[in-house]
Amino acid sequence: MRTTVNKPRSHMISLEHEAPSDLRHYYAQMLLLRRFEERTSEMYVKAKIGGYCHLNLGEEATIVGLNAALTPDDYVFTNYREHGYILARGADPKRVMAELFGKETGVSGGRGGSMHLFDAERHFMGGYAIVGGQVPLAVGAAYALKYQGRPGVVIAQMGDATTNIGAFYESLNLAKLWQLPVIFFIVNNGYGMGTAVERGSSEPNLAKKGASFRIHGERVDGTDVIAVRDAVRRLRQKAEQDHEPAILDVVSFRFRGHSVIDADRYRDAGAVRRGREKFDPITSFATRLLDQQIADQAFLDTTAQQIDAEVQAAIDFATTSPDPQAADLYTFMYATPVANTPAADDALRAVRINRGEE
Amino acid sequence: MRTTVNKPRSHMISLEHEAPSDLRHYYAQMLLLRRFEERTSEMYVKAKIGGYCHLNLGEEATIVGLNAALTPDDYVFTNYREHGYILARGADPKRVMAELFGKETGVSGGRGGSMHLFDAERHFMGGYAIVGGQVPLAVGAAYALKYQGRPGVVIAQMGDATTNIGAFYESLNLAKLWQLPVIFFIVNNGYGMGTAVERGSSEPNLAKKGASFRIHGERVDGTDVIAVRDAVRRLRQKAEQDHEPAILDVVSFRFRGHSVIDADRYRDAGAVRRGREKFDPITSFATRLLDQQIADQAFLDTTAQQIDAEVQAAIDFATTSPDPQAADLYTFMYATPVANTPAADDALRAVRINRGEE
Amino acid sequence: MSILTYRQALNRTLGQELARDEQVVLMGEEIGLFQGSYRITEGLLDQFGPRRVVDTPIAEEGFVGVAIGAAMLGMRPVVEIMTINFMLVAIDQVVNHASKIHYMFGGQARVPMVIRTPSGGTGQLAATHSQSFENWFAYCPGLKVVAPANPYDARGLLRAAIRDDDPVIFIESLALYDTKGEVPDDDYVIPIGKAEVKRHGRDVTVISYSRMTAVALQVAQQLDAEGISVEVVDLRSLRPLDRPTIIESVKRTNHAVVIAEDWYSYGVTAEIAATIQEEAFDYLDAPVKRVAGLEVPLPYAKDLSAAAKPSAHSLVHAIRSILK
Amino acid sequence: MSILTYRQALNRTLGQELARDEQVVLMGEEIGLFQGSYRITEGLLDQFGPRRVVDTPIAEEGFVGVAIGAAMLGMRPVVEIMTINFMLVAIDQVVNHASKIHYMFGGQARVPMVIRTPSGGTGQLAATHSQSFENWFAYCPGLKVVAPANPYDARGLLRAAIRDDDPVIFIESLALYDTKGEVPDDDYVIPIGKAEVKRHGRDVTVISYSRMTAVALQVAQQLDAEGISVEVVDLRSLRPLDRPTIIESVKRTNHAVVIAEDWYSYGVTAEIAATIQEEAFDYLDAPVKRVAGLEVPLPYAKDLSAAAKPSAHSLVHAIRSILK
Ligand SMILES: Cc1ncc(C[n+]2csc(CCOP(=O)(O)OP(=O)(O)O)c2C)c(N)n1
Ligand SMILES: Cc1ncc(C[n+]2csc(CCOP(=O)(O)OP(=O)(O)O)c2C)c(N)n1
Ligand SMILES: [Mg+2]
Ligand SMILES: [Mg+2]
Repeated sequence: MRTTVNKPRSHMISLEHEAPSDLRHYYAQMLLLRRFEERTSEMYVKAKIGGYCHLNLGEEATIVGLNAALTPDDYVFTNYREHGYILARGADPKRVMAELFGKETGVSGGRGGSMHLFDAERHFMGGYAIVGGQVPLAVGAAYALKYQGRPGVVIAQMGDATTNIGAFYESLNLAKLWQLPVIFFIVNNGYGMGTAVERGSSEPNLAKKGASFRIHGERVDGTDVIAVRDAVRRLRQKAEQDHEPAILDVVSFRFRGHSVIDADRYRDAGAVRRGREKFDPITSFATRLLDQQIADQAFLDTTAQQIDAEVQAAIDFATTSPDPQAADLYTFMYATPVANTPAADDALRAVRINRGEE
Repeated sequence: MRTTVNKPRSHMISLEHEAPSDLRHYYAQMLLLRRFEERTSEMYVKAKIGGYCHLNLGEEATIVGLNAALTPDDYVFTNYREHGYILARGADPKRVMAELFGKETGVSGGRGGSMHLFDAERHFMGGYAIVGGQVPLAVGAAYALKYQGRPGVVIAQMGDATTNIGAFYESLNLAKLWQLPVIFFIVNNGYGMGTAVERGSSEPNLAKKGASFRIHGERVDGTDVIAVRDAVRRLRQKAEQDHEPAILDVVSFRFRGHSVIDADRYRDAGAVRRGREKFDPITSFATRLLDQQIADQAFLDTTAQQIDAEVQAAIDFATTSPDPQAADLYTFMYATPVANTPAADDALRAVRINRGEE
Repeated sequence: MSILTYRQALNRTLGQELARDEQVVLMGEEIGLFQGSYRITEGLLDQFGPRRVVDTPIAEEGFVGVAIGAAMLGMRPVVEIMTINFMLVAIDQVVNHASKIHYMFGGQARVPMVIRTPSGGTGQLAATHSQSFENWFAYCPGLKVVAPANPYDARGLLRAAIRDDDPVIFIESLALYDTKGEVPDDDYVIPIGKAEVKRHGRDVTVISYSRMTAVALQVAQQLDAEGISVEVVDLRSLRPLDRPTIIESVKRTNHAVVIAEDWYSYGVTAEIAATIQEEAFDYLDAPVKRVAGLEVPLPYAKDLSAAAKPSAHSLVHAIRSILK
Repeated sequence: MSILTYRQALNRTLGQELARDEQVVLMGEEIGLFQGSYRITEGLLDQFGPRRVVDTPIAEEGFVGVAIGAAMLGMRPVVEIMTINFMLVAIDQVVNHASKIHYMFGGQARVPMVIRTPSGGTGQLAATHSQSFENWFAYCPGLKVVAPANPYDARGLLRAAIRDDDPVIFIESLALYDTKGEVPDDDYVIPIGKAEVKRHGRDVTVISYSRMTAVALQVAQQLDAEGISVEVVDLRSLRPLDRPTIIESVKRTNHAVVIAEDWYSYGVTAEIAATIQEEAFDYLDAPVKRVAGLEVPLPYAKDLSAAAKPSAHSLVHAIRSILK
């Protein structure tokens, strides 16, 4: 049974031209994502979090590298595996955790949950849970940027298995036909649930999926934060300046099952264990930082402590935050109020009946 | 305004290795299609035919060439522009015309009309009117052939503009992933309604649309019956023997508007007039037959007379055929009868009410 | 005040809205160079250019999604889907995305877009081109669904829809495009969510929308001569549904017939009939009668096809049956 | 006779049908190697191999179309759509193709296929993963739609569906998968198109299907203690709809409540209520009361989400409200 996809190892580029503070920041961000997800998994087991919950474990360099190449003008649309993206974009971990807890203080007011995070201010345009559904939306955002003559590009994040659905291909065609500033950012963790890439795609080299549309594609090592950042930077510039869309196939290793409740039985346990070591984007980056004397063990330790505290604070905040109220059931139904829509009173009454309080 | 697509002219292959009777048969078939469509257009104007009606004028060599390469084992699925396909496959013109007239004697019992012809016996598996909808069905038929270990291939016919819809791409992936005996037969008449190929497809070379799926594609001159036949034969063999799907981009010139009611204002009238002369697959073939002494003028004349008579007989048959009866409104609702479905009595009653007879 | 066809009312309103707001764009298949399959967008490409009037490839799922994404960034796309039958390839974007984005993200995003599309059957278009699916959209919270019956309402509701910050499904009808009516020249808007009593009567309330309202009005006039006084409530909006207007009318007439072109079971008439018996039970002198399409994939054959559709005849029959 | 869960009943029946008929194949995402997202197909890949149990890419429109095309050539595919929410990307193939092929082509082709899919909401799955769309499919002539409420019916209806020559939409429910019941070992079939009176009662008829039938039966038992005698009609088939069984029951009890998990307006309850008032008007002592989902994209937050769904509480409330 195969457990990894053909995985490019990027040359271990020397870090000497990098600003050390950037590198340390990447490290801290990656660690935040890692710890956030580990604690999220714990909270799920404690039933503080419900629904489906997909973690970014193993994809930290992919996410932080992407984010490092973006500007505040850019917009990001993702799938349901998006905790890390909104955090990297700068959303407050407190409000992200509160969303996972379904609280009014959550980034989506407790309405969305793990799969539907949103942060308008930071141009994080949502996690979407219908496979492929976010891709046309992202192309539409790129359409608006171009139409409105604004700077920036749009990231259409998706998983490897998402490249088999019709909406993806229609989106590629429209993006190229209309020359839109969008990057199709494929997080290739080798699997769609239990289906390995080559069992779902007749062309398993996903960078080539633009070939029917004259769209340029590249593959990059998704466990190397610098490689990802640089690849996105290059494609981003072409997208913004020449309105040239592109595909980036970002290869990484999925540390766990598809979602927190997936026991991952279809992968060989030993291979998964080895993969988690071999392809850990954080430990390898830590080694590089230490080797190249950009950080010392004290920095790593302090960072870990700070992040642990930050994530704990997020959990505390989420725990003590209030639930959305029954009277607000219809609050976000319509942006423009019109006649004959139910109101707070109706909500209170209906919810009381359903709860047996009336 | 562009009015043609980049059109390959095939080498005028010598006909000396061809059986003359085959060639004369191709000619007769093409002429049948031509005259059938011309008279269909007339009948539409006389309101004998309703709904949407799309003609194959200009596509005769494409259709006859395809059919010449097929065996009775093969299955054909098409779009709504399919009169010629079912005729080439051997359906009785009488029953085809009767269908256009909406008569009980029609190939689909008057239920389908111009866009929904069907002939189970001849493996003509239907005209479909939702753009792209027939393509997954055709792949499914290929799936069944392979599963059941039967000989034959499946033709998934579609128009050029159909190659922009998601179902097409999903079908390409499945066909290649599962190695199915299907040929994606793209009738490239340069336009989807008023939209020229390059205004709809970021890759206007449709033979390359398989590039994202590792599917081989070819382009052929759709006005040359021999070239089309030979191309299909080659691809058909690979499809049947190696279960290797392929794309064939068959380029021709659309003689008229999209459907009989389309005034074709978006194309330059002069260019269309010239195109009809330059790309007429029948006159050019007649010239070749005469030049290479495979047929003489007498043959051409007799054929024309016979075909005119045959088409007239079809019109007469359609005219005098009975309409479907109200009592049969629910007849084809379900193949397996179950409780609580309406019956003939209900139909009679309901129809009488709607007609004001009760 | 001008006399306009339904088509002209739509066409001019689109033009005015394009002129009024730079963020309004039209998108759809064949709406530009081809001038629109049913000529609703005729002339607009010439007038506003390809930046504002956008011909799309045949990729409904894709370009409806593009419109939603663009709306999230402040544009106001007005999409044409050639007929409602083709909405099925785009329905995931409409129902799983557009209808949920505002609510699911806690009010942070808006989707100000309109999808215009003709529903229903006419002229032997057969099984795949004659369907009505407005009940499906009306079922979905987060969408607004309107279905004007005449040129006046078409203009007023289209304006309201374009200026609304939510996704609005705007239901048209091929058979109405050539119908004429008086249309004011001023910038009026018809509120979404409000039905209208289009004709007052005493004996029975007929509830309908879109083309069937025209049929109902014709029947009302016809029956007037026979001494049957018919009130016609035109729903105009299917979501939100104006239950109070329906109920108030039925409480006065004590009889109700609902007519719609869609299929009988699980169609729009079911919701209206269920609502009436629920809220005006004690006022009803007879069951609410439903008139709707016979439940078959619409056959092509002319007579059979026409006979499978509800008609003025069947409406008259229904009214008589509950009044006797 | 064995005691099986709903999941086991489905799983074994699929296995038996695979063994019985070589033309039966299973298709869907993650049904093989992964053993099924909800383990309905667990073990079947090992038992029957990848030729009979086919893992598909995420391409619902494509593989549903493949199943239809294969069915036209005599295969009998049983497709799993992971949840009904994802039917929206495949609905064009189901409604514009599968449902029409037999009729539109004058009876020349058959589409013997089943699409199994769970509908409804449970466990905070939020707006895009908690919907019910069986009303949409039930609306479409040419489809058959069944929705078993217990393991016995699940087995009998699944057999009937697989052996039927028409496209059958087979509605399941996540919340039912672990429920248990007696299931005979013999090869019984439950006829499509027939409802069943699951409990006899005198005072009120509750009409429901799928998971809500379990709720109705629970409520019936509870109210029995209070001296309210509840009859429960389980629809089992939504299309064809067994109107006679519903009407007959209501004529006896003179009171009806309809409960379904889907949204209130334009949902299944509308059709049932409309039907009852139409056909049993003179027998009704009170309006038919509907209990259904509150009309919002289902929020994620635990309490709010639960409170937006119909419950045993709301059914009791409705029954009391029409009996007093
Ligand atoms: C249209 C649709 N079909 C199926 C699903 C169920 N589903 C959710 S995630 C998933 C796998 C996606 O894999 P991939 O795109 O590789 O992303 P990953 O989870 O690996 O990040 C599937 C099948 C869905 N949500 N939407
Ligand atoms: C899903 C869908 N969208 C739109 C249409 C309307 N429509 C019918 S034919 C057509 C053009 C198709 O062009 P092409 O594929 O090139 O075939 P041709 O008509 O040229 O043979 C369009 C847009 C449709 N039937 N189905
Ligand atoms: Mg993946
Ligand atoms: Mg074409």
